[in-house]
Amino acid sequence: TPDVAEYALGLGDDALILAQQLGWWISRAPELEEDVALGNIALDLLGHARSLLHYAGTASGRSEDDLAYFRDESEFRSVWLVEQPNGDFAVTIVRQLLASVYFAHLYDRLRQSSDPTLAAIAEKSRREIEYHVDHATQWVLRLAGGTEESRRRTVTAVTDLWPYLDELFVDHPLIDRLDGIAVRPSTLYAATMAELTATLGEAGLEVPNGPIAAGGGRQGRHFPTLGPLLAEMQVLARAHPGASW
Amino acid sequence: TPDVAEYALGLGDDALILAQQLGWWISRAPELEEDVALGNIALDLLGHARSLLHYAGTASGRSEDDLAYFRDESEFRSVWLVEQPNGDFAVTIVRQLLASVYFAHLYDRLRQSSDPTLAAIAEKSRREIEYHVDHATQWVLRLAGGTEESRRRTVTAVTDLWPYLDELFVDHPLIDRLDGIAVRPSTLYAATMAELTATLGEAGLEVPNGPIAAGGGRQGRHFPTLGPLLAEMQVLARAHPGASW
Amino acid sequence: MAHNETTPDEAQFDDLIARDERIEPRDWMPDAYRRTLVRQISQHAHSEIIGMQPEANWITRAPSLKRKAILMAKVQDEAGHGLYLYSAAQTLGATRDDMTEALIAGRARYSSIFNYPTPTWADMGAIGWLVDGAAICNQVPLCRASYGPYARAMVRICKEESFHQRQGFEILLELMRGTPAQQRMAQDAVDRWYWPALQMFGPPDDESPNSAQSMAWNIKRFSNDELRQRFVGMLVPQAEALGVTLPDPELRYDEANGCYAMSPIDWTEFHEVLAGRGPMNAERLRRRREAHENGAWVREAATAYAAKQATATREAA
Amino acid sequence: MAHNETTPDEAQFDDLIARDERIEPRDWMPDAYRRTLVRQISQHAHSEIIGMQPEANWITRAPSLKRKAILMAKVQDEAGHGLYLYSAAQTLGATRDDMTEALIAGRARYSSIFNYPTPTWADMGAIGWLVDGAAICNQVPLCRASYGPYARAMVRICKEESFHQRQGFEILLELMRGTPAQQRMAQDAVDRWYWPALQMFGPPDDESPNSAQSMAWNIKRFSNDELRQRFVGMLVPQAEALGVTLPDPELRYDEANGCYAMSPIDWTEFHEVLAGRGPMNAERLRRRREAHENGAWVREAATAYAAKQATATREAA
Repeated sequence: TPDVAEYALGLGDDALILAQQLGWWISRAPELEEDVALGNIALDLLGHARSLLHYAGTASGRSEDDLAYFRDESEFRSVWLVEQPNGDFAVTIVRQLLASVYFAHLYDRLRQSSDPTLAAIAEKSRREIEYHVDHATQWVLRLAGGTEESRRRTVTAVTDLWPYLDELFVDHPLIDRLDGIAVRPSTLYAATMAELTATLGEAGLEVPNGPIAAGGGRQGRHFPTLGPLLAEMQVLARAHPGASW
Repeated sequence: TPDVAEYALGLGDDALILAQQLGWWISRAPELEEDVALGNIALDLLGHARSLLHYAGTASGRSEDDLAYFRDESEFRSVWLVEQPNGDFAVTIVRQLLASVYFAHLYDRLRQSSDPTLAAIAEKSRREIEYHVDHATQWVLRLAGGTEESRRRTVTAVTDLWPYLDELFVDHPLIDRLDGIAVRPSTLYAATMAELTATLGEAGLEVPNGPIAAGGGRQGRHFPTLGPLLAEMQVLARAHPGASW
Repeated sequence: MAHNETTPDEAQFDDLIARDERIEPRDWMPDAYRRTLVRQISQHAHSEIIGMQPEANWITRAPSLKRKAILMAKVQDEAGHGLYLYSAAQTLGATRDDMTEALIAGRARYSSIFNYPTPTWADMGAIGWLVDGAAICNQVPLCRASYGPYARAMVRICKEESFHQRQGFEILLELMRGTPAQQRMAQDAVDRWYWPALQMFGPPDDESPNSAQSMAWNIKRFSNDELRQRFVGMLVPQAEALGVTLPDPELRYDEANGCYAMSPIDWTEFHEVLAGRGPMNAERLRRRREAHENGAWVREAATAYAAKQATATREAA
Repeated sequence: MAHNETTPDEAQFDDLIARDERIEPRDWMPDAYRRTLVRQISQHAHSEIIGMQPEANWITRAPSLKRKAILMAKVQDEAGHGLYLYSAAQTLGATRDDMTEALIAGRARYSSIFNYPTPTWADMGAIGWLVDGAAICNQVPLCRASYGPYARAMVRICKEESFHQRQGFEILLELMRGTPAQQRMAQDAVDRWYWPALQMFGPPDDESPNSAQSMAWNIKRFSNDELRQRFVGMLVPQAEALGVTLPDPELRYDEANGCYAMSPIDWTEFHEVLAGRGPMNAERLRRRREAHENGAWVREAATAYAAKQATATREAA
């Protein structure tokens, strides 16, 4: 149904935008091991995105590439957290922590979806995301507990990204129409926050208490950097409409 | 003639790409005075670009916007120096120094072009570029003579940008067909280098002796970052072909 | 000196105000007047500086070179306004470092309108037309503010702002004359900016207790609601000329009362944004902080170089 | 010990080489053998690492999600190859820090082919088909190189490289089956990469004096010209299948000599690029240095954290 497609689109866009951003690091990471690790994570996310967009497109006869390359900014459904620019390695890692912990809880629950395709995608993705959580957690511990500089950068990254967590738990109207199919975002709040708080605690970091950003990605309202990101991502495909690659 | 148009296109693209890059700094400069100063320089360069592209387009019935927004990367004619990314403030300033000193000598000579339009554009641009040279020179002196960090960054910027100077003095075949109209690039070498060497000397900086990049912008071969820059610059115009703004 | 007695300084100040003349930096002024002005002027400066961001977002993507030039010049003007206003505040003893520090630390306010995003090019038109339009209504009376340096800064600023407003109108006009997609883009932007622009005049008069003192000091000249009415009166014929619909079905001219009737303003979102929960609050401050921190080594270099030059000059003398 | 006498170590080494067996890290080996290997393996590692850049240039712009995934995986594989090769070099006593330092300082070589730019998507195809193809011809014999860790690393690498070559071929095939613009893009990329790929085998045999010792040590197995012939022999039928023209009008199979006749290779550009005057030499090193410097604080943090953890573990014990 269009509602299921819209739901899959949101999850798919989250994975796609995050994969696109992580892809930038391959050849630019702090050490070769991280070129490999971030590359793996980007590939996993791109895989999730492809499954979800493929599924989302079936309702309207569109391919994963139609959806990835030929939608405009306002038609994307990603949340602002994944749209946050890479920043330094600390920002990328903290963004990974927040996003992966959320995805882990989300996909864990989505396995019980009454929609078998969503349940299957969730089952497969969940195992990969566990590794993502572990990777981000280990790095947050290292960066927060490493040097003075790495700690300062990590604190800044946590402060700057925390405002975008809130949006992940908003129950927009679509969710009401997908009872038993979608996971109600607000029901993920407690577990996600408990895990994040525990990780920050282990790293000796404080949970920020600053502003909250309203977001609005699921309604097509996006963070300003999404526009240029899409311009770059879509430029070649759009220069050759109808071409096959 | 198409040759004059091609020549104007090269100069116009240099100004356009540099203006596009400087525009990024407005709202991000180290102090408000520099938001204003870099904004002024960007506006001057954009003015030069518009005059030159307008003129270049008359031969083929294309507008400045047709040329700026609807050419692909390989149709651009800018040199690699102006295509170098902004980097930090030192890179931007050193890029400005190298480009502005070159432009100053070029436009000074272009005033004697037998093509009256090029001569008039050169006359007008030259005065503005004198200010650009002065702005960049003052900053290079400050940065090189300021703190240890600013000096280190300036040395790195000079080293990294110097390879792209060489391309500016290459006499490609087009020039042979524009005797009396175009300025022969190789004839600008001595004066440009003398001025740059003097400025670096005053700043206590060494003239680099490292690799030289072959370039090839006038033949449509570009630095890798030009593609994404154009993707962003052109995205809106291309999403609405034929629209007026 | 008894509590209610007026000193000669106070008397002179009161006299200047009564005659609607200018207070200058050398003049004595009450502490509260000085504090009010510093707060207002620095808040205005910060609004100009933060206000660069929503528009800078489109400099690299402006859809024609002419529009790119106009937009660059506009955002650059805003930096210039920030500079004028900082200078005016400095005549009252405030320092630029302190004001910048307060902004970055989130202690200083700036106009809440800049906490909204600019997802489309039409936002460049809507900001010019509606936000700059509202700013002008607010600011034109400030050209007659009692504090001289502030009033003079506002004269320059208002001149440029009305230019910006016309440019915003022209952007929307071009879109409304364009393709259906461009028209939709324009209407959508007007829909998003209309109510926030009306909210720029502040709460209704009966909920705005601080205004009275500012009016008595000739800093403020008209009430929030008076200015809002004036703004709507300006918009209505312009919206007709553009062919856009103002998103208020109740809006009509009330002949009997000689003013516009409008739907009640929903202040919920305004208060959310004011409380730091708008879409862009966090990002606006983050990015200002980033520019400031990334520029620190440059400012330090300039200071160190100037000091070395001064020493060299002294030693040569 | 007289000058020409063979020690037992030397005898054992010579014997292993003569029987074409593997030298392992614990075995004695001549200094020159060790130095040659360290130079060759680290140069190969650096080629993998620098070689990530021309392709990483298109990760963000890959024209389909499938191609994006394949390209990401490929560039990531190259990082993995860099790691295997560093490990192999480390068994010879080289340190990763020293090798990295030499690369960034411009003292270490890497394959000159990566100093060319990748202006179009078709370059992803041409690099896979031609550059990886040439690399495989060079590298397959190295799977039997006499030094064990190197040979084993090459086995893994070659397996992945042949995968990459096929993917490159597929990219070009898809383009050649596509629109005229796609076909032009593919042919243009082949035109640009063909000669540099042939140059990857190094100078003609009669100008390659260093090869003899490497062949005697069973590090190198075939001469430059032999490998080049083998490569061209592989390309010709594939070019036909693709429908692209190899940019050598003289190229034809010479039945009489049983080999391909081709135009003389113009080594001028090759030597220019080798001398640091290629299009991308400066940028490749600049960007590697930038990644290394930007990552310094991360590596320092990891080291500091590991040290603290080790201390904590010791104290707890």
